Formats: sequence, structure tokens, C-alpha cells
Amino acid sequence: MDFSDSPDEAAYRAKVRAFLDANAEKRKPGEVAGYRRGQDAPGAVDAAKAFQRKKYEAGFAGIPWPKDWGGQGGTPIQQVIYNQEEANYKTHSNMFTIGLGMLMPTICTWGTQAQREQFVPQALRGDVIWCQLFSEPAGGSDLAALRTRAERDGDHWVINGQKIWTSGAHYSSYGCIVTRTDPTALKHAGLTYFWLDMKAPGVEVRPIKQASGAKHFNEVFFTNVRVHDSQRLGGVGDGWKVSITTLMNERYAAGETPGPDANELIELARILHNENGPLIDDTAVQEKIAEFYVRSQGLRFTKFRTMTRLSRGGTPGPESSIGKLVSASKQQDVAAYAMDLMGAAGSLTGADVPMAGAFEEALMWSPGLRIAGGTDEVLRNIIAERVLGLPGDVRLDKDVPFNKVPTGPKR
Amino acid sequence: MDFSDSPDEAAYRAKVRAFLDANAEKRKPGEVAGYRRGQDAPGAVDAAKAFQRKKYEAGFAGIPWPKDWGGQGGTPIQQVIYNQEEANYKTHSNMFTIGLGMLMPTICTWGTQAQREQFVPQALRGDVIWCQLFSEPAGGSDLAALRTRAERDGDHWVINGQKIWTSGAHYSSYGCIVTRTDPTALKHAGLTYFWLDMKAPGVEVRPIKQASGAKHFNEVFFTNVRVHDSQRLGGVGDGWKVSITTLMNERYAAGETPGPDANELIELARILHNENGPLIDDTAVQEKIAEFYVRSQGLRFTKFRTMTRLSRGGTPGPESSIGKLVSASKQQDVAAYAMDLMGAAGSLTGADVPMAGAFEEALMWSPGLRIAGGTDEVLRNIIAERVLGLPGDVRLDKDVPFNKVPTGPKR
Amino acid sequence: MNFDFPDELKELRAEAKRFLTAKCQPVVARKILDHGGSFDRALWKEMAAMGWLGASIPEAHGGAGLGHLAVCALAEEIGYAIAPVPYASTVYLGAEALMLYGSEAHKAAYLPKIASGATIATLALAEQPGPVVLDRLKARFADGRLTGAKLGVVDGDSADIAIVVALDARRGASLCVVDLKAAGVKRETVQTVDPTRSHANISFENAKAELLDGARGPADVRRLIDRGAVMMAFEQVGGAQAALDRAVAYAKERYAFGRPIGSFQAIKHKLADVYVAVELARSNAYYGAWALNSSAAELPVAAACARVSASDAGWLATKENIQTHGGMGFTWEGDAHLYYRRAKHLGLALGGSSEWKRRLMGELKSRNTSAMAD
Amino acid sequence: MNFDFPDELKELRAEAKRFLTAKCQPVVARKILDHGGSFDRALWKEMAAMGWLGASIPEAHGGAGLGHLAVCALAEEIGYAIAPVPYASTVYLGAEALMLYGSEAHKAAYLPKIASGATIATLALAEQPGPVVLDRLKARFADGRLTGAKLGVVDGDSADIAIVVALDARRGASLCVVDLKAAGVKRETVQTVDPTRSHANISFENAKAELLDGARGPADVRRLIDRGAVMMAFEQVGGAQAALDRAVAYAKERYAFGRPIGSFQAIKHKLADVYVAVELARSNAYYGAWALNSSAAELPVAAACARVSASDAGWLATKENIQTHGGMGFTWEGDAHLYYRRAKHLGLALGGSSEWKRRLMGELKSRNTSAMAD
Repeated sequence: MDFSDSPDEAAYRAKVRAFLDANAEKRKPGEVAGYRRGQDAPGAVDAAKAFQRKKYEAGFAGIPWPKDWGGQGGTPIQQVIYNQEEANYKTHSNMFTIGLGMLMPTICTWGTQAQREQFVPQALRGDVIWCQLFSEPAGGSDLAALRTRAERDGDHWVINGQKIWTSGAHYSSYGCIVTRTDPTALKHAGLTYFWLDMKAPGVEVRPIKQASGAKHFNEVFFTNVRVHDSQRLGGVGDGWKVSITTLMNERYAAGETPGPDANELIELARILHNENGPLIDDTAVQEKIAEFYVRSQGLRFTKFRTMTRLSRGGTPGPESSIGKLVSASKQQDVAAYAMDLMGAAGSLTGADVPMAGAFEEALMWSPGLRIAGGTDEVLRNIIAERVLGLPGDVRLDKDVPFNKVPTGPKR
Repeated sequence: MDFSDSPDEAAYRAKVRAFLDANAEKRKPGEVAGYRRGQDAPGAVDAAKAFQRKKYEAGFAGIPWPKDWGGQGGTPIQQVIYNQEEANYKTHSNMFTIGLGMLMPTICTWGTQAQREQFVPQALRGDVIWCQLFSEPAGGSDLAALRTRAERDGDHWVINGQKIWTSGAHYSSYGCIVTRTDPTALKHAGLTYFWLDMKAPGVEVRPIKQASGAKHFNEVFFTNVRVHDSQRLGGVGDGWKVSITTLMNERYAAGETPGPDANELIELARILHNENGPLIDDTAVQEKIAEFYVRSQGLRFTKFRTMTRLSRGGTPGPESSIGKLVSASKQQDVAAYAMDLMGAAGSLTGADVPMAGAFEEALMWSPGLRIAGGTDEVLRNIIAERVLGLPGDVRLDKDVPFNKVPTGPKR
Repeated sequence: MNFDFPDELKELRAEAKRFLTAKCQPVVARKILDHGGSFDRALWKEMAAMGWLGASIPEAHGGAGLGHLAVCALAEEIGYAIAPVPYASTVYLGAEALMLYGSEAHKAAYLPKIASGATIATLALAEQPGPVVLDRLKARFADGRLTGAKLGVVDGDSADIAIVVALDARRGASLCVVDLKAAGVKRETVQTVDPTRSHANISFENAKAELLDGARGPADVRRLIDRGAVMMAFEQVGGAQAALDRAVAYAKERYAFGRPIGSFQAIKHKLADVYVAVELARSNAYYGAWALNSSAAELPVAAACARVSASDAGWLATKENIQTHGGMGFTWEGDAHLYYRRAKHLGLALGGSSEWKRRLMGELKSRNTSAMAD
Repeated sequence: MNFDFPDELKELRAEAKRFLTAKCQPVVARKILDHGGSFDRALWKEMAAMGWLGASIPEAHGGAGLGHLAVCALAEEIGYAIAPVPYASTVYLGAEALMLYGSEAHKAAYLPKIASGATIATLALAEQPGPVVLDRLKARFADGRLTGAKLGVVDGDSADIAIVVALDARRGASLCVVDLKAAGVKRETVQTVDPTRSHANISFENAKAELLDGARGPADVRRLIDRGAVMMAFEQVGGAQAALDRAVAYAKERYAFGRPIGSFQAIKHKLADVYVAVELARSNAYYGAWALNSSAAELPVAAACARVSASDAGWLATKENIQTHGGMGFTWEGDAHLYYRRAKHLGLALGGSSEWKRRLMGELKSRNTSAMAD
């Protein structure tokens, strides 16, 4: 039992570090990584694309993919090592997470050889960014409740409807969309999956301003958008199956969101004072920070256990839901507690406040972490059903045609 | 807004105190009241009966009941005042809670004039104790899933089956029982309610040893127990409706279970020391106790608000579930925390350990508090549905005959 | 036992709810969020006209003379409406300080103007992040002059006067009233997590100030804060109730998997827990109101319980309201974040929960055993 | 990255599970509960025969020489089986103390007998309720004699020898080994919340004792406790896992309202939370095992994280196992309370969570910033 890299892993890590040192800016000690911090800055997309090209050229794009997908034929653990190292640098590779992590594997699995050759290399090179058009206003946690229609018209399909929470739609060239092609079929049976050009006529992208004020997501409206039948991935009515391929790969793609944690609380508690001295010497503060620290360490070593499984050729299972479930609430609680310690002046925001305002920022982004990519409630269901094997809930939406499923007063 | 009694209430309280001082032993300062502490001691039942007789003679039995039920025609607030005061004395009036609090109101509501005259006065006088035969092994939170059969035989009914969690069955003279008279009817429709003599042939009472080691509850087995049709309360098939009368009155009857709380933690923290002095000066301990204290105060004043409503002629609603829901877990958490502070020696039990072992006792009884009389989960359902008006869960057991409701491998 | 508001104050609260339902939907707070402007002046004027600003001020000083319980009743509704007005600063703290400790001249000078809405007041306390330690404040009052700097003063940019906590050589922590338009006062608007309530950093350089002579040291300053905390607890409880009500309403009408999401125990039990927290907080606030109104010796304990309970309930209710709304809860357009921001602001404005828990235990541990066995 | 047990230890663990599933169902612990008898002697003998008692003891001293990771692997299964045997006292603490700090003579005298099951050892530490403050212990060692009294010593009634923590004039807190059958030793069996593990109060009146010379003060005593805590954390995790497995199994087969109770989110989300706690605890225990096995400088931090995490998981899993079982969970005949009792016992045996959290922060706050940014 040890933490150290095997000699091969160590050599790979050294190669990665050399590449990153040469091509990216390292985060300063004590500088807190934040949720998509800086991603909205002007030029960020171009810089991200340029950096992805360098990764591609240096052999760090598609690390564990088979060579005939255009990948490096490496191991999952190499990908993990790369990700660990890149996390110490200021990059915006998350713009490529959906395309490379989720959609290209789907295209490689369900698409034609021609599609694979058309899309995968340019995605790996960073020439284009992809987005995933799944969620809808009426959907939410109930992803399959989507209503965006695709109706056949000769060799084409005509898409009408609305998607929401589309990450990066505003800088994406292409997208993958699940549509309802038969509303009279059962909910999961009437769906069909396509790729499409985000610049096609009738596609309108509107940014969503989040509660934190940032705009990382979009609504995307479809008005008579025509896609050719050759853009279909999988059979008509197979959309749910194809979507599952995309979503299964989400587990590989999803990382923990960086943000302030127990170590930052310790730093904060060194700065703040009560009448007896620095708060770090106050046992009440110590006990609370210790609780966060223990939880963070538990997550860290749980990840090490998963990596070990990967490194032996295993795959991450639904138990990886632990990371997101625990860390999202932890970030919210850490942020709230830090502000509580700062007291009456704790609501101030901006670069002048302790830890450059990282806690206040986290207060506003963390509620989103508990929702995006599977709510706390959905993750607990996944753990209960897929890990513990507990029975599913009673379903009212399984055995009736989709257009007969109750939807309530609000659609 | 004030806490003080009105002049009438104050006069009543004075009368109550005078009665109690003359007839019961007051708890010493610092002595922690425990869950049914001392109820199992030899002679406790006789003493409880004798004390109930004194209450009756002094006019403190059935305080808010109408005079034609044999009550005092008093007010609910008088009953609350009486209960508050009696809580400071070592009595075992809880042996009468079910009979007087729940079953006599049911008999008065659904029984004949003759039954009322037969049973109510002797119950008020403390001559007899009643028990409630509702829960069954296959029932639990799903009370109406009971299977104990009553089959008609001329003017009689023949009862076969098993009840469980029957409080005080071993010292009760009579009981009220809900039985299934038609298993082919819907779950809630096939039930019928009777009173019966606990000494009747075929009734066998076996004590249940609880996890804490105490024996307050029983299993009761029925083998061809014959009850006359005149012992029926309500119509054949009305058993659920009659049970509701009993259960509605549980809200009046249910008090908070006494046990160690924040004040006892403060006392404990004065005794225990770390290297810096008494734990009461340790801010980590302070913060934790403060949290318990705030919760306890919240409960206390919530009860005052309910009392105010009572005192104005209102009735306690489902929101009184708050008290049991919060206090049961709080007792468990207080006990666990106290033992944590005592550290390596914290698992010792008995009269020699701090606070005479009250915390360790509470550790073992508190899990039962979270279950008996409505689990935490049932109480949250009640609050969500009856107070907040949220929709009920999907029901698979409502529209099918009882004998077709799925029961799984374990019955 | 009469642990409730008297009927006339229930009527006042019902009136306030009617008024605010009509005039102060969340869109009013959103206007400040999106367009700035410190506070909603129209609403403030109407509140003045209805006598809300002078609710606790005696009629002799231009107020409505309704007493502190009336302020509590109004505060709950103002909290429910997340009204973007300097009510807490002006009424719970500013007017309160003047009434408690001001000279007759101060009262005559300021209270009528506060009641009429002409003067906005606030309390300037914190100087740096962390718990406020009264006897280590750096602001100094001497010879009618104040020097120092205060951080994140609520309504500091719109207030006309501030009650400033500063050290006086003889008394220690004291209160003085300062005209914020006077020479030597500089203010800078600053951003906080709740942009619907404006804040400023204020510095005082030998600024003209008058001592509130009735406050004779830190205990009296604490008393002001305790009293303010009780009134603010009602505002917090109101906000928590609003967040709960919105979550419940959404859970009833939003469907997933063919059923209202409120039929799933994950949602209904969460909201039951929020309900419990709000009710416990309300009960503790009632106790605080009793102590405030009767000037009981229990005030420090009652205020701490009320504040801790209300801050916790506000946090729980508003964050779980976002969660219940799912993605929509996390949009700028949705109102859920307005409640969340406000709850956090109020939960910090008079100090965080950890400070108040310590203070509570400081009180409790000095009590003797027998007094506690109630 | 190889953050897992080596294959041969996984095999050992699987064997242990097979053995304990066959030989140590909860009825074995229940026998002690209902009939007393300190521990299950038959089981203990078999464990000795399989080499479990000497797993960490070198072959030169009669052990199996499997190392500490093997003890961790076995501990998890022993915890899962709530085995009523003095394994923790003898192996994690007794043998460990002798191996760490005993002279060659001590090792030769005691370790072979421990490995063979002939000698049961334990650690005697606490003297009164509350956190243990090493340099304020009252037990005194001088001139080969020990005087003092220890409270609630685990397995104190069945142990043959005790490692006693006592103050030595020169070294401060030290460790000495005492034959519990020697003159001047009195023991009294005492009751605890876990009657399936026996305890005794032990007093020493000028009893013969030998110093474990390798332990040169409180830091070395702490090191012993830290190492013991890591091994015990595995036992705690095993118990938590068992409680979770039992709750899950029951939730699948018990029906209410026409459905398995495990299909209700109130139950399934509760159990998901338990699963998460158990996994985090297991991961922290692994880190502890790494630090234990590699004698890393991180041991104090790793041990504290492992212990706090395991104690919390044990408490949560066992109390919610009772809750999931409903009424049946609260009967004497049901086994749920056995897990609850054991979890609480283990969570206290080496000090409560609050003590360990403080110790953790004591370590962390002395680190410098850069070292923490990993």
C-alpha cells in the first residue's frame, strides 16, 4: 500500500510537468482555484483552444483512447496523472470536457467511420468545441421527460423546442441533441439522437445568468432547425440508449470542483482574532475545521482508491458519485462557516477581503454544484439503487405513452 | 405577550401544587427524570393506582372532560398546568395515559351510554388500567396493514393473531383492539374495533425486552379469543374510523420524554477537565452545548405557543409532531455527546458515573423514542402532508383488496 | 399563559402583509440588484406614512408609540417581503440607540425625523473581519470628535446619521451619533453578497460626534445589540418562512417522473425539516420579544437564542429553497437567490452564529444550577 | 498509485470473512451479553491457531510476521462480526506496546504467549471521566513499583498483563507492564454500554511493574495510541459496514404500504448517506494504514482522521440501522443494538471524537502553509 507512482507513472508525470511548465501558468501558492474562474475573460476561449492544440501535439489529448480513435492508447491512470498535474495550472480545459469526455466517445461508439474521422481529430486538436443538448425546462432531474420535437421531412428532420443548461453553447461549433420523435411511445422509447451544427439556421443561443452572476450556461432555442438523417446517431427511437453512452462517460469526465476548503479555513483562522488571540487557537473553530478536514481527506483518499482501481484496469462505478455529493455541500458549508467567522464584515465581497473573496464567491457558486450534473437527491438515488441495490421508486411514467404522463399545472 | 399565568390559572396551579406536595414525592434538584424510570420497581403499579385514586378524589382526573363523561369540565390549559406540575414529582401516571388519554375518549365517542358508565368512572378512579392493541409485527409504520383476524360466530367474534408493542399489557385489565374482519375488502375498509377483557381465555401476554434491557412493552397473542358482538365499538368495517379517534387523542396524550438535556451537559462540563481547566470553559464544548440549548429552548417555547392556543380554546394540530421529532434525536445526540466528552471512561454505566448514569441510560432508550408512537420518517410525512400540504406518496395499497397487497418475502 | 402577539398587533401584521404583498414582491428587491440605488425610496415613504418607521418611537417624539412588539410584527413581514429598505438599520439599531441612551435633545432632534422618514440611521460597529471585540475597537471618541474607520456599514451609503461604537477614554466602548454629511466623514460604497442592501466603508477623521450619554460602557452597547438582534430575528424568520413557502409551492406544481416533486420524500422530508427549523426559530424569537418588551434580565440569553435559531433557519430555508427549485433556483432570473443572499446578510449583520453561541454560553455558565432547572 | 491492500492480504481478509461468517454470527456476542463470561474462549483459541493474534508479531517472537496491514485487514472482519474477543486490547495495544518499546527480554517473555493465545494483554489509561491529560495522570511508577487506579479498562477482568500508562519522575508519562495477578493489583468488573466486551476498574497498590524502556515520554505514549487507533479504525469500519449491510438487507425484504421500505427515499437516502460515511471512513483508515505501515511522520494526522471518521461512521451506521429496523430494531432479541453498543464502545475506547479533533488541529495548525497545499 503506497501513494507513490510506479516507475512508469513517475516518468509519465515528469513528462507531463515538463510540458505544463513550458506551456501553462502555474497557480501561485495560496491562490485558490475557483469554479471556472477566469473562463469568461476576453480571449479565454482562444487561449483554451491554443493550449488544447499544444496538448494534442505533445500527445496529451485523448490519453486513454484507442489509437484508431485518434487517441494515445494510454491508460486511465495516465489520464488521471495528467489531470492532477494540470489542476495546478491556470488552464480552461474544462471547455473541452463535454466534447472530448462525453460526446466523442458517443460518436466513436454510435457513429460511422466517416463521422469519426470528420470530428474526432479536430476535437482533439482543439479546433472545435462541442456542447451537449440534453436538459430541458420541463426535464430537470427527469432527463427523459424532454419535449423538443424532431419530425421527419423526407431525408431530413425538423427540430423545434428548447434546451437549457447547455454549457458552452455560445462558443461551441457543434452539439449533440436528444429529441422526441414519437410522443405516443413510452417515455424512454420515443427519443432519437443527432449531432448538429450550432450555426445552423434556427438555432438561437441565449446565455443564462446564474445566481452567482456568471454566465456559463445557455438556453438554446430551436425553430424549424433542419438536420439530415445522416446526422442521426443510433436508430430512430434509440435516443435514450445513445444518451446513456454519453452519460456513462460523464463519470470519467466529472472532476471535483476546485474551491476553498479546510486548508483555506486554517489560513483564514490565522488572520482573524477574537479577544484571546487568533481564531486558529480557539477550540470551537478548531473542532469545526477538523470536521471539514477529515471529510476532505476522506474524499481525497476515496479518489486514490478509485485511481488504484483504474490503474489496475478497472472502471469507475456509480460509487464515484460520492465525490460530487460530498464536496458540493462541503463547499457550501465551508463558505458559510468562513463568512460566519468573519462576522459582521463577512458579507463583503471582492479582492480586498480575506482570501481574495474566495469564500464569498464559493457561497454563490456552490448551490449550483449541488444541482448541476445530478442533484444531491439524484446522486443519493444512484448510490442507493446502483451501489446498495435498493429497489427503485414507484414509477408512474414508465408504462404509459409519453404524452399521457401527468405533468401538473406547470410545464 | 407574557408567560405568567392568568389569575385563574395561577390559582389553579397553586391548588395543583398543594395537592402534589401532599401526595407525591418531589424530584430533587439536579435529579434527572428518565424514561419510565422506576416504573418496573415492585409495587409501582399499585402505587400508581393509589395515586390516581387521590387525583380522582381531588378533582384532577379527566380535567378537561365534560362532566357527563365523569370529567371535571375544566379547560385544556388546566390539564397542561396539572401536567407541568406533576412532571416535577416522581409519579407513574403514564400508566394511565393510554386508557384515559386515548381509549376512554374513544369509548365515550363510539360506545353506548352503558359502556361509558361501566368503564369511565373506574378508569378515572385508577381501579383499572387499559391497553391499546393496534400494532402488529407486519404493521409497523403501516398501522392499517394489521392481520389479526376476527371471525363472526353467532353473537360472538373469534379473534386469532398477534399484537405487538402493547404498552402495559401485563398490568392492564382491559384493552381495545382493531382486527381484520374482511381480508378481501380494501385495506382500511375491512377492519373492526372491539374492547376486550385482557384476562379472557386465549389471551397471552409476553413481555418484550427492549434493547435497553427494560420491559415496558409486550407481545399479545390471541388464540380463539371470543368477544361478544356488544363489545364492538362502531360498525363492522368501521375499525379504521374508530382507531382514528383513538390516535387523534394521542396528540393530547403524548408528552415529551424527560431526559438529560443541555442543562445536564453544562453540569457535566463543569465536572470534567482537560489540561486547561473545566470543559465548560472550552469553546468547542460551549458551542456544542449552545446548539442543544437553543434547540431545547425552541421546543420549550413552541410548546408555550401551543399552550396559548389551547388556552384560547384551540386544539393542537399535527404541528405538535415537532416536539417528538426534534426531542427524540436531540436526546440521542445529547447522550452521545456527553459520553464523547467523558472519553475512554464514557462507556461506563451505573449510579457511580457522572449524573448517575443518566446519559448512558438515555443512549439506550433514545433510539426507541425515534420509533415508538410514529417514527421520525412518519412524523416528517405528517408535517409535510398535513401541515405543508405537500402531496402524498404514490400508494400501491389503496385500491386493491388487502389480501392482494404485496407483502414481500417477510411477513 | 399568553405567549402570542396581542390581537391588535396580529391585525397590524396582517395589514403589513397585505400591503407588502401588493407593493413589495421580489421584483422590488431585484430592481436594486439590477439597477442599484441603495434602497426603494417609494416603499420607504409609504412605510413612513403608515407609521412603521416610528412604530417603537413614543408619540411625544413623533412616533406611533406602538411599542417594540409592533416592530417585531412588522419586521417579520418586511423579512418575508425581502424589502430593500434601511428598516433594520434605522429602527432596530439607530432609533433604538437614541431611545435607550440619547439625551432629551438627541431624541427631540432625531426621533421625529426618523419617524417621518426624513432621516435614515444606522449602526457602525465592525472594523475588521472577525468577531467584534468591543474593548479592542480602534475608533476613538474624545472631546466631541471621532476618529476611526468602520467596515461594511449596512446602509452606510444612504444613512444620514450613524450611531458609531467607539472607545471613550473613561467609559470604554461607547456610542456616539455622527452626522454622515459632516466634515471628516468619508464613505465608499462596497459590494456584499446581498447587493439588494447597500453597504459602505466609512472613515471618520476628527469628525464632529456627540456621545449618547446614557450608554455607560460595553454592557450598554451589548444591550443595544441584543435588542436589535431580537427585532432582526423576526425579519430573519420572515425571510425563512418566505423561502419555505416558495419551496412548498414549487414542489406542488413542478412535476418529474409523472408526479409532483413534492410527493418524493427527498423533497417532502427536507421541507418538513425546514418547517421545524422555522418554527423553532419563531418560538425563540417570541421569547426574545418577550424579553425585549419586558426589559427582562433574560435578554442576553433570549437574544442569543433568537439570533442563533433565526440565522440557522434562514440559512437552511433559503439554501434548500434553491435546491428544491433545481436548475431554476440557480438562475439570476429566479428569485431563490435573493432570499439566500438576504438570509446570509442578515445572519452576519450583527455578528455570526459562532460569536453568539459563545456569548450565550458565557451567560449560561455563570448561572447557578438551581436557576436553570425550570 | 497503489492505494489498496496487497493481494495476499485481500486473500487473508476473505479467509477471515469466511471463518467469521461460519463461526461468529451475532449470536456469539449475544451469548456474552446474556450469560457473561468476558469473551468467547473457543473463538479466541481458533484465532490464535490461525495466527491472527501474532499477525503483527515477528516470527522470531512466535508471531506470524504478517505485518500491521494484516492486522488492519483482520480488524475489519473482526469488527464486521462484532466478535467478543480481546483482540483490540491484546493486539493493537498490548503487543504493539511491547514491540515498540519493550526490551528484548520483554519481547521474549510476552510476545510468544500473546501469539499463542496464552496471554491476554490490555492498555490501562483513563483514570477519570473526561479527556486523558497524560501529564496529569495520577498513577505513579517508581523503583519497579506502580501505584494508582485505572477506570474502565477494556478486558481488564480477563487480561493477564496490562500496559499501564503512569508518570515516571524522570520521563513523565511512561508505559509499564504489569502482571495483573501480582500482589497489590485489585480488579472489579464494571458494566458499560457494551456488555459484550468486558471491562474492569483496576487499582495498583505498590504493585510490581517493569518500565517499557523504549518509551521516553508522552510523545511515545501518544505514538502507541495513534498506532492502536489506526488498527481500531478498521474494526470500527467493519462494524459500520455490517450495520449498513443489515439495514440494506432489511430494507429490501420488509414491506410497508405494499412496497419494500427500501423503495422509500426516506430510507434509501438515509442509507446512501451511511454508505458515504462508511466509504470516507474506510478511505481515511487506508491512509492511516499507510502511515502506520510506513511509520510516516503523518501518523498523528492520519490516525486522527481515521479515528474521527470511523467513530462518526460507526455511530451513524449503527443508529440508523436501528431506525431502519423500526420496532424490531429496538428489541433485545434483534441484533441491531449489539452493533450500536459496540460502535459506541469502540468510539470511546481510545478517547472521544472531540479529543481527537483537537489533537488533529494541534498538528495541522503547526504545519506551514506550503506543506499543506498538496
